Amino acid sequence: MLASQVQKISGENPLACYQCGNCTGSCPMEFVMDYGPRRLIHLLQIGYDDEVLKSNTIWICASCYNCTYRCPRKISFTRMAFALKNIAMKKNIIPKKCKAFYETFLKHVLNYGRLNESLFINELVLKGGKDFSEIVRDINLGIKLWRKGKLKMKISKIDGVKDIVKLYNLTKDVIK
Amino acid sequence: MKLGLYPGCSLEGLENSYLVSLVKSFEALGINLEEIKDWNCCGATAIPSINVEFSYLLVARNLALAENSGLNIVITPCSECYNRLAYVNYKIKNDEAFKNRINNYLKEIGLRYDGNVEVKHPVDFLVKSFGIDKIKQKVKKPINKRVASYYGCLFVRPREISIESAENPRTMDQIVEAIGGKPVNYGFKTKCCGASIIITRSDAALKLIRNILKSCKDNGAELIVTSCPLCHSNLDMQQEIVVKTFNEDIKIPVLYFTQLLGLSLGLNEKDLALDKNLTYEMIKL
Amino acid sequence: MKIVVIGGGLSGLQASIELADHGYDVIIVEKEPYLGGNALYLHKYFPSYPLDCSYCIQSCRDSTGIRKCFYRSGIHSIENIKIYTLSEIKDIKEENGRFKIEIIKRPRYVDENRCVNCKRCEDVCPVTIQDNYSKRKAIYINDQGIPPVYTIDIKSCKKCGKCLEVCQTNAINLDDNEKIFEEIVDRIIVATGFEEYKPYDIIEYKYGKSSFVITQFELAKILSQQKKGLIVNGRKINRVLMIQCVASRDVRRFKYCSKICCLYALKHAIMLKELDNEIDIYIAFMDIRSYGLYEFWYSKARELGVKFIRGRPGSIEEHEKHLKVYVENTLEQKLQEIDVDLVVLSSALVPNKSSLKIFKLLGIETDEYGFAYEDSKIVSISGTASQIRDVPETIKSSISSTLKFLDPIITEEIKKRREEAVMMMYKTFTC
Amino acid sequence: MSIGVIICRCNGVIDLDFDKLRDEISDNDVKVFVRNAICIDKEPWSELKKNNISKLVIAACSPQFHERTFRNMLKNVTLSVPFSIVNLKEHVAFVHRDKKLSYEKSKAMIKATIEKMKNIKEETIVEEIKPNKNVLIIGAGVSGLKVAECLERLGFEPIIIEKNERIGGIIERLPKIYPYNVSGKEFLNNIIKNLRKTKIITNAEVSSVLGKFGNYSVTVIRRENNTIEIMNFRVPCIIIATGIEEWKPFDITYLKYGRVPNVITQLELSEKLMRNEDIKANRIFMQLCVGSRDEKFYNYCSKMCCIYTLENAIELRKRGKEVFIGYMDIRTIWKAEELFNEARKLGIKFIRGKVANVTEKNGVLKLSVENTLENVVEDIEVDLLVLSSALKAPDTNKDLSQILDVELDEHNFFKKLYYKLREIETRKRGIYVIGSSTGPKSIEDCIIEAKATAKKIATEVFLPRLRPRAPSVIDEKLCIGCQICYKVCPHRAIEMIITGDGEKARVLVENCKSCGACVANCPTGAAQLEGYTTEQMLQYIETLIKEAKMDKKIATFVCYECGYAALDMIGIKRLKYSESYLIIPVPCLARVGMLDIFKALSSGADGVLLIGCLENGCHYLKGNEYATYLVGICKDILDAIGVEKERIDIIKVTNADYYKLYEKLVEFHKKIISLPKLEVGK
Repeated sequence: MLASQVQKISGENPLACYQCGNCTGSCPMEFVMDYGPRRLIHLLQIGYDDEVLKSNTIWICASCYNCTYRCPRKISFTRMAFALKNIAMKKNIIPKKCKAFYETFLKHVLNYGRLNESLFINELVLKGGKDFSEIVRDINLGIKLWRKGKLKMKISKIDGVKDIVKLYNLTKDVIK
Repeated sequence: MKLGLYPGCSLEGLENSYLVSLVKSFEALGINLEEIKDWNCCGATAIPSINVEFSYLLVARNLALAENSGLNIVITPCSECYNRLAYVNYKIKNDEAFKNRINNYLKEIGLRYDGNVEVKHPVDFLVKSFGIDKIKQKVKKPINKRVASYYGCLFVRPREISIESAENPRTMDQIVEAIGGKPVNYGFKTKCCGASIIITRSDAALKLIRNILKSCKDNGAELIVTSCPLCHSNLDMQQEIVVKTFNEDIKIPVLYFTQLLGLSLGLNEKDLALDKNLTYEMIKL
Repeated sequence: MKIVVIGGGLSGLQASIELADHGYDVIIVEKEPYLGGNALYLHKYFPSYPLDCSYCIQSCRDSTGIRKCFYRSGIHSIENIKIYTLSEIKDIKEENGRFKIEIIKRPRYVDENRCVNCKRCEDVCPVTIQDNYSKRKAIYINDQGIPPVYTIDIKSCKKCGKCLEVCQTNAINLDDNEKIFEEIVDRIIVATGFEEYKPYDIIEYKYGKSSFVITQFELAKILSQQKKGLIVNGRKINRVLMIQCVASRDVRRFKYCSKICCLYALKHAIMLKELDNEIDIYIAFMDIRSYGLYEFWYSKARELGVKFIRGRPGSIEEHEKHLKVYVENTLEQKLQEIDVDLVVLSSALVPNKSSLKIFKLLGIETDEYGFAYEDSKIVSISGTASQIRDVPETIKSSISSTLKFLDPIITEEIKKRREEAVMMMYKTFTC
Repeated sequence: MSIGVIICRCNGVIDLDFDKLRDEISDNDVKVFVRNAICIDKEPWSELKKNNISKLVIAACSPQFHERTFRNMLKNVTLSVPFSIVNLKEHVAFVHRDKKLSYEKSKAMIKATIEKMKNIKEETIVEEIKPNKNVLIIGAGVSGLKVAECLERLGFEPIIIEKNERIGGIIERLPKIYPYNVSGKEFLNNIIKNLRKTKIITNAEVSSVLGKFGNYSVTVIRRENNTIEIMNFRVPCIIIATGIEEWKPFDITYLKYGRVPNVITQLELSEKLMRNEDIKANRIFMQLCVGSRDEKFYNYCSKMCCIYTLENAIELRKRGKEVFIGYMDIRTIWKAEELFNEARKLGIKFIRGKVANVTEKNGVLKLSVENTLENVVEDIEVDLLVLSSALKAPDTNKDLSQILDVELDEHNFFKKLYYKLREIETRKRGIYVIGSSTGPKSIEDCIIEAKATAKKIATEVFLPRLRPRAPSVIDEKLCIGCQICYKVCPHRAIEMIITGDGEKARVLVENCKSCGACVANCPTGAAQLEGYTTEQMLQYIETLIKEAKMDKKIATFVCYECGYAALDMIGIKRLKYSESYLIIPVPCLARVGMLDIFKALSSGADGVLLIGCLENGCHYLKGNEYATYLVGICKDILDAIGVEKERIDIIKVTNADYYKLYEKLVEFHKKIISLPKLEVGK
């Protein structure tokens, strides 16, 4: 059951939702989603697990917590979306761009303990995290940033990288 | 009372100007910050998406390090980091089972966190702990501008960590008022700017940015101040792209509130890294 | 003042206690062998959590505590309450402002004044009757029922006489006959109550056709027998679907909303979850009406993982090992097919069948469904005879129904009677 | 002075070696009679009368069935003696197999009861109060006015205290009330015109309440035009009818209530309609469940809003307006369903969803709301947004609850004595609570509650003997004024008074329900309850445990309510459990003290089990809660002195859950067997 898995990971119970629709009405990203948050929770409730995991909704959620703030049942869709992303990623159901983004992010955290933004963006482009049109569009911006001296290539790495990796390995199998 | 600082990756990287201006303006107010040693990335929205449990631990490690070095308050300028740190801190303080679970993991790397640290956003710190009146006394060059404060999502939501009303916050406007500016009231104060999806779904995110800029402009703002590096990078860095995409005149300078504060306190533009803003050229003070 | 209470359910009992407490003489007429009405079979009740047991009424003024189980309330031995069970009112005649009522009492075959409830007859009785939900002998007692005496189900009794042999108080008389009693009373309280509509006429739901389509009241009876897991008609139940608003909120049948079915559906869902967490429960609804402070039950059920489907099932197909329910999920705009083991219908609640006759005798007007409208000076309607109520409302309505019969002047005789009853209570030191 | 013991054979169900039993328990003072079917046979009772006994032990079946039967029997033979009942049927004969052990258990229980009866004193009569005919009603809403009307008819002279200037409460503001089809004002006027002897005091508040049932003394302060008037009343009963008020949804900021003039609450709209004001808006959106059914504000359903919202919507629709209603579930219960049908037919548009954003421009509101049935976020432009805001308890409830010393529930409504059957009473006798003071109620409910309360008051006040049962007594000489009893008393039946000898506790006899909480917790033994005094209990326990000659003994404290009933039920169902369970009945688990538990263990019991009512279901409100604490403490003590703490346990059940109790009995016995013999004195 996906719903119970979500509850286990996020602590939020999708079944407790009354389906009032306040979340969807409040969602800034609703216009690009396959399903609004309410609908997604409903699909979870009735056990349409595949639809849930395949929908783009969870990847579009901007984690703005607007739904969470307004929910009359004190349920957080945002946190449910995190849990769903965890599960989807484990099952490798993930849009290409997102995959590049998250993998690179994780790599940075595990390698350096921090995110080195300039390097991160470079790697992202190489990994296919950006469409060609986006790259073209962003070139101008890149040049500007370079001129301003905002892009620095020095890598910062923390001493505790070892510990971070250890923590990661401990929690790697929490999601099945 | 020992004040700590958790800068976060963004302030180390592209948005270094926030860090610079924060430290400088706080110094000018007589506040000294001590950076947490060997802090790590808070995980932002990315790591929770990959593994929720791991994301808690990333935060817990930072909190444990802060507690170890005797810090009582950790100032977290980045709203994203604030959101993660404050939320996990809240959970640890209020959920005994969660606390034990986290500490079981932390034991493996020789750490422990007992929940003695308070996580604060600088805006919150200035308004509620430091005091508006004290800021007023130190203002040398009042900023006589109509300023739209953009709060973004993550330091007013979710409810557990919210500093104030998520629908109509006032704290940053209070600072703006204190330094002589005129706060602008507009509807998009806490609407999402789409920072977490600017890379994966930039088309949608650009639309959100455009709405915010337009609302500010329509309500007669001359400046926007932000309190989050991600909001800033969206409103500032992406502004040109937004203007091009939607072909609308919604250009407006975007500053960190710390930069504006620093200016009013008499610091110079260079010290506050004002020139690093992409909308710097538009700023006429 | 002598008052007859027609109907010995929760409401009738409460009204009787109120009147007896006030010192009046009360006659209860109940058509079943035992007092208690619907509550006897409901096992557990709203609105308390953890669920409280249903065999509970306010205790009389001369006993301890604030409430008692039916059987231990001692109503059967209160001096100013007279109980006619297995009885029905045949006729009511008005005479000089008082009423002469004729009561027909069907035989119990056990003398109520001789049976000591020693249970030996039950032990020797060779006839076992297994109905859908429980097992009993031909000579039986309701464990919670009042009066606490045995009854013989004469239809199944083989008249072997074994019970006669063991009964040392000679309480059993297999040749017992119908008797007619006459009573003169001043006032009448009608507490005939409600019953569940048996939805045979809703053909698509297959009630009566399939043994795995039952009503909520039947589920309550089943639940009272279950110890671990749910087994119905020998089948282990893993998936249950409840259908709300069956025949109610339906202009063809009953236009009104039956008010409490949402509540007990939620109650049963929670009880099932507590009985066996593995059971999947679906509730198909139009609106969940957990009104007022009962909202707690809705959120509780949601949190326990009961699944709610907004939609009214169109049809049910019976297959060999399961039932297939077709329901439009209106929040999905999609037709869903759900395979379940058991379908529970939250059927409409309607006035008790026998109440119509009483209303006619007394000239009480009713609405189109048979719920009583207005009561007169000498007749009072109590509890669910006039509208569907939950338990607390029933209780309050019963108390309030006695108000108009109260006389501000208390006679010396009544005073003395009360005094004696209370004095006797002081002497008891069991508790 | 002799004690009679009458043992019933119950047609041979109770089958003991009666000769041996007679030998063992008879002595000079104790006379034993073994008879059959004493519940129907009058002969044994006249025999008792002849033998001139002064106290009586009845060893028969459950007193729960037949206590009153035996009382009637005694009354019939005019024998007025104190008596106690031992249950040999449901607690022995039906549940045990071993004859020898059953005999031991029966004997021990009878002997212990005899010991207890030896010490029983005749009750002392206290003076009686003559209650007057006033009743104080707090709140002049529909419930308050209605109850005054009912009480007047019964000869009372009620006094109504209203904190506002106007009377009528929330109903006064409604243009049409369901199902009466009249305006709220008209409805109230129909009640008010019947009031003749009732005194209504507006602008007044209760400032203090002292005393007990039958004689509460109340101080009322009246403020008007800067003058303060203080009044004192003596009343037998007080009725709380403070009602409910509408929440102003300022806190849900995105709905813009209070910031935009054309966002109003439903009752504000009702007031406008009541005043026949012209509603200029043409398109109106009504949102239900604003703040109610919301975990962040009021998590209950306000029950009434659906109905008055529909009334208003229908009215506006009839005036030709376009009306939308945003809802989660429409809750038109019972026949109010016809309102829903009518609204649908009139073309009111129902949108299943909640307004999420409101933007205003030139007086036009743009709402965005998800239509959950269509899966689209709709943008609707309207001229007026009406919020059916939650109904909440008035803030003044907090002060009032302190003044009256009655509890509030988690929503700040007044707590009922018992949520199922005693909804109009509170923990303090003579203080009633009606109408919406206990939660949102329909007008019909308020009327019914008002009537019911009038009935209850009439019965309680008219009839003699305001005292219930034998109350507990506090010995002033032993009392040290520690206030423990005052604090534990669940019914607030103890007051602290100042004497020449310092502060002392005194029992408010009329309010006492004889649960024994004060006795169990009194550190000096000043508080006593006849039949369950410290001495009587200890003696009972000691005799019971010592007389039972068996291997393992478990002292089983059973509350006389659900606990006893569930234990009886196991008997009726003939489930078998061990003979080791020796029954100690107590009125409520509140009576069980630490002393009693350790007395049982030191007398030779191997385990102690407490059986009480369900959580939230204690018949004396707090007994099982206290017992749970007590068990926890006793476990800790046992742990500290090196005794297995599993020897003590508590279970909370109801009659319907008898099987759970049965399983517990089997399991607990198994556990006790597995433990070594408890060395007394260790």
